Amino acid sequence: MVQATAVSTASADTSDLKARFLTAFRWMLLARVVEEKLAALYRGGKITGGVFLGKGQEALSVATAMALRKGDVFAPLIRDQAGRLAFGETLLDCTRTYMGSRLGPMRGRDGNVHRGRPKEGLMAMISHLGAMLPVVAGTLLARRFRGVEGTVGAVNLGDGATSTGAFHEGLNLAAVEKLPLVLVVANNQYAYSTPTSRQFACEDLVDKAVGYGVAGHSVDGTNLEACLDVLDRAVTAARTGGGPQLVIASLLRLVGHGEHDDAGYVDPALRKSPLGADCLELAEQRLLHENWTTSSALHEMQQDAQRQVEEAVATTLREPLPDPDTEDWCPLATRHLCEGGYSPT
Amino acid sequence: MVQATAVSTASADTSDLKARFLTAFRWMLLARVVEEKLAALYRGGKITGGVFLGKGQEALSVATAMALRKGDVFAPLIRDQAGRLAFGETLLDCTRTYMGSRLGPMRGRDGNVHRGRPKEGLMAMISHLGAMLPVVAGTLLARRFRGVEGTVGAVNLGDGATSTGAFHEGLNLAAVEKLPLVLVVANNQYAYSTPTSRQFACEDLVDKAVGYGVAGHSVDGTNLEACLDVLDRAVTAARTGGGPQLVIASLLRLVGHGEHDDAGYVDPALRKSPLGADCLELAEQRLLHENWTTSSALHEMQQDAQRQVEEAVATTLREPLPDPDTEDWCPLATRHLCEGGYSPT
Amino acid sequence: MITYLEAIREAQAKALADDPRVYIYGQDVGQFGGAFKATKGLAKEYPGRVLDAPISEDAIIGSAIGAAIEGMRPIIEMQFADFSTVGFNQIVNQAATLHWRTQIPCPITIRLPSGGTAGAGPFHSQSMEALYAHYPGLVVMTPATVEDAYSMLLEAVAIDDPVIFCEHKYLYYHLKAEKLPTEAVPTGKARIARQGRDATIVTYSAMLHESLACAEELASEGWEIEVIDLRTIKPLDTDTVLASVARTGRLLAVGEAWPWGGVTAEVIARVATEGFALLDAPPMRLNAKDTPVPFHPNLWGTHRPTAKTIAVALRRLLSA
Amino acid sequence: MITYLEAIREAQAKALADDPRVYIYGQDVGQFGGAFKATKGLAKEYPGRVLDAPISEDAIIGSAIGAAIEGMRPIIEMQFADFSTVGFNQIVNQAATLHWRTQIPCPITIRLPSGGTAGAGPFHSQSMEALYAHYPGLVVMTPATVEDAYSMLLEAVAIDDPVIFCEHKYLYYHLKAEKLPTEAVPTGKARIARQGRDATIVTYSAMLHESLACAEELASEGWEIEVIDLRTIKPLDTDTVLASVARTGRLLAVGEAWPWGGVTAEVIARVATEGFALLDAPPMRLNAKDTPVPFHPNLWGTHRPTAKTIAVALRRLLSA
Ligand SMILES: Cc1ncc(C[n+]2csc(CCOP(=O)(O)OP(=O)(O)O)c2C)c(N)n1
Ligand SMILES: Cc1ncc(C[n+]2csc(CCOP(=O)(O)OP(=O)(O)O)c2C)c(N)n1
Ligand SMILES: [Mg+2]
Ligand SMILES: [Mg+2]
Repeated sequence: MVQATAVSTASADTSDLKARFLTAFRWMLLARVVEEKLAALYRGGKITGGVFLGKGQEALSVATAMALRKGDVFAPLIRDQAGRLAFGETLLDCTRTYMGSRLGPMRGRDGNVHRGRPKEGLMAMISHLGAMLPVVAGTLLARRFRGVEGTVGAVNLGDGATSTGAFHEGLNLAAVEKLPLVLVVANNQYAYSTPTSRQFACEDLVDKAVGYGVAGHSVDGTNLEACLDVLDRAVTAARTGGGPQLVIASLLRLVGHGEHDDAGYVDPALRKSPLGADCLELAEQRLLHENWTTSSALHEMQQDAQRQVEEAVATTLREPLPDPDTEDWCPLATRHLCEGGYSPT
Repeated sequence: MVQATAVSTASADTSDLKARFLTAFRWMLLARVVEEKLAALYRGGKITGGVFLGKGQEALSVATAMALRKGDVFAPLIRDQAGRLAFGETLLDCTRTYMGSRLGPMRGRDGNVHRGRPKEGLMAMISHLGAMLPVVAGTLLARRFRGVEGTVGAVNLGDGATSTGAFHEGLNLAAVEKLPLVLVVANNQYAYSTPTSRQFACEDLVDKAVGYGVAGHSVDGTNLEACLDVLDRAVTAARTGGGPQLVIASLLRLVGHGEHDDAGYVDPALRKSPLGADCLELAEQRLLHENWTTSSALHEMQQDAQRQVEEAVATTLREPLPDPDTEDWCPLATRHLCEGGYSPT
Repeated sequence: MITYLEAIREAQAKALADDPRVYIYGQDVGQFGGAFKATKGLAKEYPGRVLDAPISEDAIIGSAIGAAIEGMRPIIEMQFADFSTVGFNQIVNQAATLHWRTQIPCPITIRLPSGGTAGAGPFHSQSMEALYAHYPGLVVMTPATVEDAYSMLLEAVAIDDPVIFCEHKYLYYHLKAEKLPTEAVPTGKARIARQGRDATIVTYSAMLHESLACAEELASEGWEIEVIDLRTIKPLDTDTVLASVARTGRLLAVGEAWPWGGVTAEVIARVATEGFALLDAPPMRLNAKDTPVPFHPNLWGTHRPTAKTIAVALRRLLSA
Repeated sequence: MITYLEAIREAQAKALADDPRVYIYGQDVGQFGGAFKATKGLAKEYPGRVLDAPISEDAIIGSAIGAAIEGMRPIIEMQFADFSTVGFNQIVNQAATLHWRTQIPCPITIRLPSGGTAGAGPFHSQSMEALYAHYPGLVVMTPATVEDAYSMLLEAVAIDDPVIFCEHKYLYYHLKAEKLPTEAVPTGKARIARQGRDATIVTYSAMLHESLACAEELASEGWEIEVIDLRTIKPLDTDTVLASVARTGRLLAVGEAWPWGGVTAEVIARVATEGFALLDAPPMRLNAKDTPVPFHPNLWGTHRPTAKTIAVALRRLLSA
């Protein structure tokens, strides 16, 4: 009896894993495809400003978002195209922001990764690293005030951002308030060109957890299953009163800091190490190995992703760009307190 | 032979301890006496602005300074009268700064604990908590650039200051550069009125060390011998290439945050606990218990301290106050770039 | 009688009572009632809504922005205005841009105990209004009276934008009024604090009282000085200023902040560009000296403008 | 030909070569040569003296101050001016007050890659000079030419005070000169970039070039516009400005920063208070719009002044 239950649980687990793995893979693939498109548009001079991609970080990013629910808060950072999609951001929000469509969520006011829909729980990052962490803590504080229970906030940061005062103050505040906050650090070995040896001196970033009085988790960021598993555990712990959770994922950024950067500074040994593996390729191999999908189904997924991306880009290209003449040059919500008149043109 | 050596070492150790303990005690006593005088002057309306005392923290403070040598850098904070004296600051620097003498190191421009002589390694704090930590890191970086070896920098902070971004960024930078920096945190259980439970969530502040990759030390801040011992070890470790050292001392602030504050918020249980012991009283008891001194010698020390303090105050009272007419209203070292003219009076 | 400080406390009590979305966050604001006692008793009266914060200005303000996104209306107390430099980034880059970027309002009020008092020194005396006024997206209030301290703070909480509320420490205990107001001048409108016809002083915050004292002194010599209290320095009520200069023909702008830039520069620039023909004499300005704020009262008393130095400037203006 | 950016690199190379007290610290300034390549090759040429920093602007600047206390002359690169908000406290409260408090000089140079470029958006485009000029104790440089980028940076390193060096990113690649200068206008002196007699434009940094283009355009209609490049905005060379206005009688102040306060307000306030009688018409000012700097080029192009909008203002001024 006991054994039978165990077996049936295991098979339920497996089919659950399969489903989650496949869902995750689709988002990762879609993210990869849209990012490749963005890179191509950038090379073609179709995007003004920077293009910042998450190649190699899709597993971690998607796992974070998939552990969240509607009503949760998510603050993605530079390399979270996959997580954004999984959290519900549309491809159009992405293409419109990059290409400056007036119909996008940022309406041409801000670009590339600086987008979000805070009303829907998706924070819109400012550039200053670490700055979104206390903001998410504040959303959770607000929910406590309002008696909303069971929601979680996740914040994604890089290894470099751990050196900011905002990281420290934000995590400490969340710990003092025992907020349901999950802080996911993608240790991709570099902050722009700066290796971790010039960024921190602890052996492992997860060693920081104890000093804040929060739970720490480590995960191999190239391994989708491990990411799904650890993020699920961390988010569940936060959701059930465990306080802040610090998740440290190890991986390697497989692209430049931005598309202007050839990442020539990356240590070739790192590229060849397990950290340098491509999480999307590994996930694909796993899918085939487990017989969770077929090559032709994969091909179809790829085609489908491509179609979606092309459609989003085509739609965006037809849309109006921001118009300075109809632009509302008022930074305040309280319109009559705006001072625009004192900037003669 | 071995045993004989051990015995003679032990007795050398003892006589060394006795000497250090007595020296430390004298500074502690002098600090206590001058602070009591400052409090009296404050109550008598003779001091403008705040008065911030270190009662209960003398042992830790003096131990830090005594572990340092000429040529080292010391950044004291609010409650470091004892350490300042031991590091070489004169009583006159203290009284002149509190009372605004034009002859003091701050010449009436800044007051109370905001004093120092950076040329002599004694940093002059700004009020923003944590801000002196990266400054001291910078002095040590400079010494490395200049090829100066074997000097150490000590920074004193309170439990509350551990929540600042400056604490985090400064300690991390020092750790990355493996600087000979000793960060001494006086966990006196409160930051102004705020108990540690509202300040951090780790079990023990020393748990932070591992997350920065620095050595951690804990010490009973009410126990002078323990303080002398641990600070000596920490400073020596820093001096001999061990990188930054984080020292956490447990004690209780035995006065208000400033003399305006009756500290009514302090938990009576804490006052009665071992943390609430007065390090100066304990040190005195120890001196008598070990027969390292006599009651009458103690009495003389007290008298001597009183004399020194009265003399410093009397001297200061005779000195000129700042004079706005002869004051140099130029903030720059490069005089001809000053813009004073545009502030008509 | 109610003091300026008590008015601030009462406004916060009323905000807490009237609106469940309001909470107060800052160092020592809870049981202790704040470094200046501006939140005295509120933690007890409104349990769970007045919280002690760690010494983390960046996170304090960041968290308030997050709470505002979720519909709350936080009141943040900085222990001193000077420490807002540590939360500067969240204020100018996150709070000030939120609505412009995302169309989500950011109704947070940041109380800055501002300005000089004797013996406070360079890091407990600063007047930072110009910094915040320079950045787009913030409303900057500088109440000079007990009534304004009360009604403008209520307004600050009600406004859907981040408000930098510069309350002057020098006025905390000294300034008293009979009772709290029930009506208020609208936000963004200046007030003619004293009517006159010979010259206009445009000022705000603690300098209002030095200016009024100066006007009183000159009145004994027959001069009628108009004194305008800007109340809010961003937006800045240029219309009221211009109308006054139209009547008097002479302008002196007085501020406690440093001389480069700031309110006096902005006031003079607006009058010079938009009301040039109204001026019968060159406009003048008076600010603090261009050094950090000195600790000792002897120096501090000369560092900032006073009724006496304002009078010197004014006599020059009147004879120009 | 040498670009504005290369001039900045060369000045740093010369400073490192000439003075062993100089070192460079900032994110990615080492082997990588900096986000804009302003330190390209320097880490190799000067081993151990060009160091990569963690993402810790507060500590970066704090450490530079400590090093300065010990006699070093650090050059700090902020990756973008906008991120200096995070190091703001150390700049305005520690560096700017050090000499005044302790009589120890604080010879640090903080390089701020400043100003707008197409597609950079609200957090990579800011012009922060007014903030730093407002605080006492800082020298604020805003070089507008390749020659000044070079010689002023050398001056910045040589000066015994903290210098905020606002180098404009828009000029990095586009602005070119034949060769590096061997002589320089003294620090604190403005330069008449173009002589004229009908009106004076006072400006600085990237707006110099928009102003010169505008002057050129109006020259074809017979107007002779004098253009003054402030070079250093604190101290601000009022004498040169007044002398020019004395010749032309008309003043337009142009800046890329936000409208409230700032350089244009300060320039107009100084001319109105000290040179009122020199003005034949109301002075005018032109700034960026009072919103964050927008990302999209369509908006950005309208947000900041350009030769075209300067011309509109100037025509109004000339006909006033
Ligand atoms: C406060 C601050 N300083 C500097 C920067 C410039 N900057 C943008 S991304 C980046 C590197 C970030 O590294 P990391 O946090 O590891 O994230 P990754 O790019 O590796 O994903 C830097 C220095 C910034 N955005 N914010
Ligand atoms: C950045 C900053 N925020 C706030 C303050 C105001 N303040 C001065 S002392 C203090 C409490 C300090 O507590 P702690 O660090 O524990 O030192 P203690 O006074 O207990 O020795 C506070 C909040 C400050 N000086 N700096
Ligand atoms: Mg990284
Ligand atoms: Mg404490």
